[in-house]
Amino acid sequence: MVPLVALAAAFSVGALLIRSQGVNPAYAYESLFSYALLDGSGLTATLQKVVPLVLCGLAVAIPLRLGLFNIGGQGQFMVGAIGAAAAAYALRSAPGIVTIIVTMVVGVLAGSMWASIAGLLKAARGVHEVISTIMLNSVAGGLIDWMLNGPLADEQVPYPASHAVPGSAQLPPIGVVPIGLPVAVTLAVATAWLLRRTTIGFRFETVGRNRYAASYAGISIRTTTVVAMGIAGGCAGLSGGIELVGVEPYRYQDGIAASLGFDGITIALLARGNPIGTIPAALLVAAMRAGAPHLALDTGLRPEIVDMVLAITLLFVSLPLVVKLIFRKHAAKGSQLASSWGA
Amino acid sequence: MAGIVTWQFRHLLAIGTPLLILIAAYLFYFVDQTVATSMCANAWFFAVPLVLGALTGVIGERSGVVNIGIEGQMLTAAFASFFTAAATKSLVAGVAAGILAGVAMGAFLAWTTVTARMDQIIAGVAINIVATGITSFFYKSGAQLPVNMPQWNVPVLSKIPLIGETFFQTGPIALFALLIAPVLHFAMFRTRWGLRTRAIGEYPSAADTAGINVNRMRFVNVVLAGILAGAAGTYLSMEATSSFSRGMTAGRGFLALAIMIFGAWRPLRVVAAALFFGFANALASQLQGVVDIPQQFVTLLPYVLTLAVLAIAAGRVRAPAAEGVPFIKGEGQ
Amino acid sequence: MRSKFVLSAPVFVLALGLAGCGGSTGGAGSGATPTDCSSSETFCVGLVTDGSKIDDKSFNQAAWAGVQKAKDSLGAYVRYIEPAEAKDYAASIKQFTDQKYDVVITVGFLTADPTVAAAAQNPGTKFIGVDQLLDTEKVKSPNLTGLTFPADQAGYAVGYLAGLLTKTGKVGAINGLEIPPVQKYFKGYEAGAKASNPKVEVVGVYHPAGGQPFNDPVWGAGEAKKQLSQGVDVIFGIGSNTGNGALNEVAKSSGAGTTRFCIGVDVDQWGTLPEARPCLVTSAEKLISDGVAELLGQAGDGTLKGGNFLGKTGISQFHDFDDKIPADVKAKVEDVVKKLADGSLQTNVVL
Amino acid sequence: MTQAESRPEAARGRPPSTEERVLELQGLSKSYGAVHANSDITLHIGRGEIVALLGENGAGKSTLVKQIFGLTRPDAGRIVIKGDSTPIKDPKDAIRRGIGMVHQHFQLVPVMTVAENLILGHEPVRGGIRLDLAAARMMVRELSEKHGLAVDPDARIEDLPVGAQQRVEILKALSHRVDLLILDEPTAVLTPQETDELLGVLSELAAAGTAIVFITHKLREVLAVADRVYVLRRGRVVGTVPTDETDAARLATMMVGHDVILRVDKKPSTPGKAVLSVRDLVVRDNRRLTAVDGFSIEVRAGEIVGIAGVEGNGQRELVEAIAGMRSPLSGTVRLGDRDITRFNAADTNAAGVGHIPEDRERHGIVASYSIADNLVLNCFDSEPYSRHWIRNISAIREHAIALRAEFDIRSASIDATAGSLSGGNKQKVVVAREMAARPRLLVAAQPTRGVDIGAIELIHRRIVEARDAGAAVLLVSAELDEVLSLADRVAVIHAGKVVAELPGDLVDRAEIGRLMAGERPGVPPTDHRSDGES
Repeated sequence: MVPLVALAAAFSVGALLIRSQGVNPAYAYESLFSYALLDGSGLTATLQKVVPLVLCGLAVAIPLRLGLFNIGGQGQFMVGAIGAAAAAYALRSAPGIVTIIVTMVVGVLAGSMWASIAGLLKAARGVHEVISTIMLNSVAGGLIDWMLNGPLADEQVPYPASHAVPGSAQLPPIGVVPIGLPVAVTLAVATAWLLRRTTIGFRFETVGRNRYAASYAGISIRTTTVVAMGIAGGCAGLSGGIELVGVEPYRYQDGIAASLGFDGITIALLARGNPIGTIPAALLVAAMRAGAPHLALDTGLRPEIVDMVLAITLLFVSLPLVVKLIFRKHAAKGSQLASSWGA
Repeated sequence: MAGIVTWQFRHLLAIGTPLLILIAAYLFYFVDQTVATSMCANAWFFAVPLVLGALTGVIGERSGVVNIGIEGQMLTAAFASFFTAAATKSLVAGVAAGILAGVAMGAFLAWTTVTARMDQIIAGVAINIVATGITSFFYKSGAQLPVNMPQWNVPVLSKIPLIGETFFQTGPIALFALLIAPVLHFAMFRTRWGLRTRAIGEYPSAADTAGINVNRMRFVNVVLAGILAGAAGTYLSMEATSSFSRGMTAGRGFLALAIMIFGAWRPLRVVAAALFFGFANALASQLQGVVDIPQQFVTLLPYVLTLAVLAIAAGRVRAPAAEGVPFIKGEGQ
Repeated sequence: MRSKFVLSAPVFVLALGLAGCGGSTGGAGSGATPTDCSSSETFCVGLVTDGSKIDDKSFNQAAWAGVQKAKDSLGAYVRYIEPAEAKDYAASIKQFTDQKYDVVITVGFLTADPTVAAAAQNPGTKFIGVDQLLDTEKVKSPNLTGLTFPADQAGYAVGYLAGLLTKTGKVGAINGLEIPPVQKYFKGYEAGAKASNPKVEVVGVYHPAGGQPFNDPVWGAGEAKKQLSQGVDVIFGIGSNTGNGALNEVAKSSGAGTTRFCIGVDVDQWGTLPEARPCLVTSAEKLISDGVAELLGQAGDGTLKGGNFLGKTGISQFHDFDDKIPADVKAKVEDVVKKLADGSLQTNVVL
Repeated sequence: MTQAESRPEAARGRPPSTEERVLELQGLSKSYGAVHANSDITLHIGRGEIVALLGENGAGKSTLVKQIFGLTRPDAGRIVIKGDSTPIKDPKDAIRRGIGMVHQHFQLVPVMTVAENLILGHEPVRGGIRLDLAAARMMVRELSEKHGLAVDPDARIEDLPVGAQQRVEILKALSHRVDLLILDEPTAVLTPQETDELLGVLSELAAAGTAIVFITHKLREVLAVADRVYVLRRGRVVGTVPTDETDAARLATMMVGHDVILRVDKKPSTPGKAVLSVRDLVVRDNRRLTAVDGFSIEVRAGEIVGIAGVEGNGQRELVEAIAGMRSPLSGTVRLGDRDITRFNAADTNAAGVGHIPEDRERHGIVASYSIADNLVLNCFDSEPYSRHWIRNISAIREHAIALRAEFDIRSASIDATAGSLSGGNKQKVVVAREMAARPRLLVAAQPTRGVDIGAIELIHRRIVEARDAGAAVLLVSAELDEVLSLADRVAVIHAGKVVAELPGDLVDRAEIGRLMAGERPGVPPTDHRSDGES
């Protein structure tokens, strides 16, 4: 319920902004969503964005169960994608199916490894995961930049980019459905299942809810931390791999990660940390991002209006006080989503 | 005994390290005057927003509030200062607006984290996203500063070889950064305000039992730190350049975080760290085409070093103990 | 649950109310009711940017200016889209083709691949790829024209001017990312400067990337400052906002316009970057708007041919510097420009 | 300073000048949720008087003094300070009105120096800005000399041993004009020598007219230094007595109470083979002081061994070491034939040890989990509750349904969160979980603390049933009655050692009181608590 109220509030503020630009908000929202959800190519664009958003949302949501804040989804996605690009190039003469499988596996492992660095630093040295993931995002950016200009560069392209995935391994959308969509949806459901129905999930939850009881129950907080970060990074890395083989231009180039890391946070919070909830949350964000250029074309509004509305949504969804004003009873629950920094 | 030895060693380091660097710089200066001067000036030019940004972080974290929204604070300030100056045709109004924007974002962070006890990380992320949204949504091209920010040559000091051109032939905000760092260092370690600030960031309940209003002080400090973030943003759009472009902070807010840690949350060390990375950058571009090291390695140096510092010296270089934890009266210990 | 829902109802009502209280028209200079581009009377032109914005003071802005230039003579209906990320290029193009636009212009080498693909799928639509060199061996769509510019020639011309202007014998360039379009300018500049002044030293620096190589004016300014203090007195800023930062820095420095000069890129930056005017002697121009307007004109009268089309480059007017630059210098530069244009002078730039 | 000067005895016999009341509490009450931390507390203290607040953990002592120092506000009642009943706004107000407090958890900033800590909140400055650290050092030296508490003003707190930190904490309280000094368990962390030193200082302060409230659960200290004692149990004052008219044994009995004597029907035990054998166990506490010091005990199948003792004598560390939550320094713990000394919590549990933890809210339950999930917290990873990492929800639910009935857990359903239950039902969840697997050894620490009578009876019955079924039970409780009514054998712990083992049915309460107080027949009272390093 809180996310819905937050959304309504954010869209109201958005409506004010739209009006201030002299456009009818109802028309603008209709234009935005009708293109993003009802138009064929708009829907494909939306669904293509849903895939990484769901996975990067999971990359935030999973560690959140333990009270860990992974803001390294961006870097993990990038590392996953570049790993996949390297694998695809190495296997350029292998059969497509082999390339696809190996590429995905490498993407998962690369992302997982990158996140595990933060997990290990936290477990072994107590380095806060927010700081380490911020740093690792920048390190990933620099390293990849070097690879795109050096070892992995495609010399045929007049800008820094990796070699394109061989045609046999490219997986364009089937109809309007991008190939990653079933993967992402399955993974969101699987994550929900993992958290609810497996002992691993039980360990995560227990550590997140009462770390003293967890150690009393013999659960190693350190191991759990590394595993959770590893799984989160694997999700982000997989989405990097999918992006590479499933979305044009089928190669790693600048800006492939866009603002996925931060969008993942918005989505995880909008979903209240619930893996299944990341699907509608991602759909919303994706639709807004996919519809933005059309909105601009149609109404002359700046497409950044969408960023504004999303930012306000994040604000409202994470601000217990604002919610409290609307909904007095429920405020307490909202405030304890992520654990604090120190402990 | 051990205490005395450590004391002397620490002071030796504190005086000796800058002295060594200074000697090295002047040796370089005598080898090639122009290159040395230009590189040092370039390093400081690069370091100014980082110093101001990192000091914003230092004040916040020393008080117990983590600020990962520095990037957004700077961006908003860069935007507000530039467009205010352009609209009012007044530099002073522009600078004031930039600082005000930094303060407003600081107040927002303070309100959400101290008053509303929202998670500090989420608040920081929100600031960054909102700043990106606002500044690109309201951006209009074609605005222009009425005049450029003045360049000041500080009498006497600017005549000193090397140092003069590096630090004393700059604009007002760079001078402000140069001035504020030692002032803040003094304030942090030698004044009542500093003692209390460190206390509320390390062990708020101790401060509370000593009669200090922890939350009010945190609030005020985070708001005041906004002045520095505001100055950093204003520097970017009005002093370093005379233009605003979307996302022009280019990650400097996050780099400032790294520098804050690398500078061990101490203002003067923050300046040293910022200068170090500034110099590394200057060196990298100077050597471009001469020595073949990938430029990217230089850019990611600060982040790698910060991670290394955190991992290796975790015991010695550490964050204020209570940062990130909202203070609730009566629950503390 | 019921009570929660009831409580939240006012918020939704508020949202709807705000949404509904507007007028019925779209507003702000925009036809909310789309013109029907499928009819043959309306000539519709759509432009897709390369992820930068339409007001980037550079490429996209110039291409859009070309569209505007052609708009009146053609009586065209013109729109643009600014896709946010690379994977939106195809969808953005498709928006125009779905609405049966007559011409789709895509800007920048980043959009090359989706343009080629779209051209193959929509034979009825004309495509113009700005700054896209087509591999004519592979791409044979007759409805696709790649508009490129000999940037090395423009670089050569301004380099030639720089070589004549410098008093210190050192000229510099602040470059964006180290990629062919930038390198062409820079190498041309280098060659031109050496041609007019064999003793000249040319220094250039590329952005070390890490995020925003073309949108880091602060870095550009810092490097310009460094070059100036190392004795460089003419600076060529190649690379969008990064280069703009450099020009800006020169304009602020003492001696701007008398002993220190700067040179803009891509478009006549006298117009797009007024803050650089104190030092801006000229700009190395890709005549993008001219090229776009010319191709659009051809599309309008049905003479547009597929394949590569080499646009023109040149150097902009000297504006306020017209009387400050010695006549003989101007004459020499004009001569070089002429020779480059007719092919009697080669830049000999190889990447 | 010499020991002779600070003999606690030197202070005894001062005439208490009670005519001037420094502090008076009238009907003070304070609740946290459903927990009544303080109910209707009335007490007073005069100038120069030392009053001890004696009580077990959780008796409400700390809550009481927090209200006096303005850290929390009372729900009802008045605090009158020197005749002024204006409510105390905050610590600043309390300090202004002449109250000083030495906190149980030191209120010192670890990274700052002694001098910096001492001036925090009332810093001397020079020229209006600059901290006058020289003056601060001077102040430290003066205070330190005046009160005979030696500290180095430039030492960083975190580099100091605990005893020195305590001295700083006291000096900090004394750095203002103090009419009333409150000390919250000041000796918990001190060595015997440091304790004597502290008691000496307190006597001197009192002699100079300062009123002192002294919280502790150590009887010897109370008798040595206090003029009067208030004994607190479950948030209420259960008695006040001048120290002249009482002794350690009587105080011990007052503390652990005798209000409800619960008769537990049980047959005589028929002990079998030894299940738990602890040999020469040495365990350190969180402050790295030796808490368990050469402890040995044997518990046989079908027998309940009760550990009686005043809290803070190593019981907690002993239990944690046996349960695998704390690593012992030396000694062995054997379960039957297996050495489980180095087992972690999960392995210990798997080996057949059930553990009812002392701190229910912290260790015992996950408040936001359902009852069903809480009931498998110790065995979620084993069959039938999970298989190949997949949790078997139906097995977990069946388990919960059965235990809920068996242990009479009163809740809407097994899906209700544990946090929504009353204290007694929460405890039943913990007990049910730990006993469900029919452990060979059950370690029960304070199994009925803060629990209603009905739950107490049920838990006691279950423990006896487990014994009758052949389990070995180690019972640790601060409630002497509980120990006496349940245990077949009682071991009295003092200073981390067993001082006596007695058969459960032949115990004289007065005798136990003396043993708990550290006395042995014919041996004068001394504190044997050693600190390992000093």
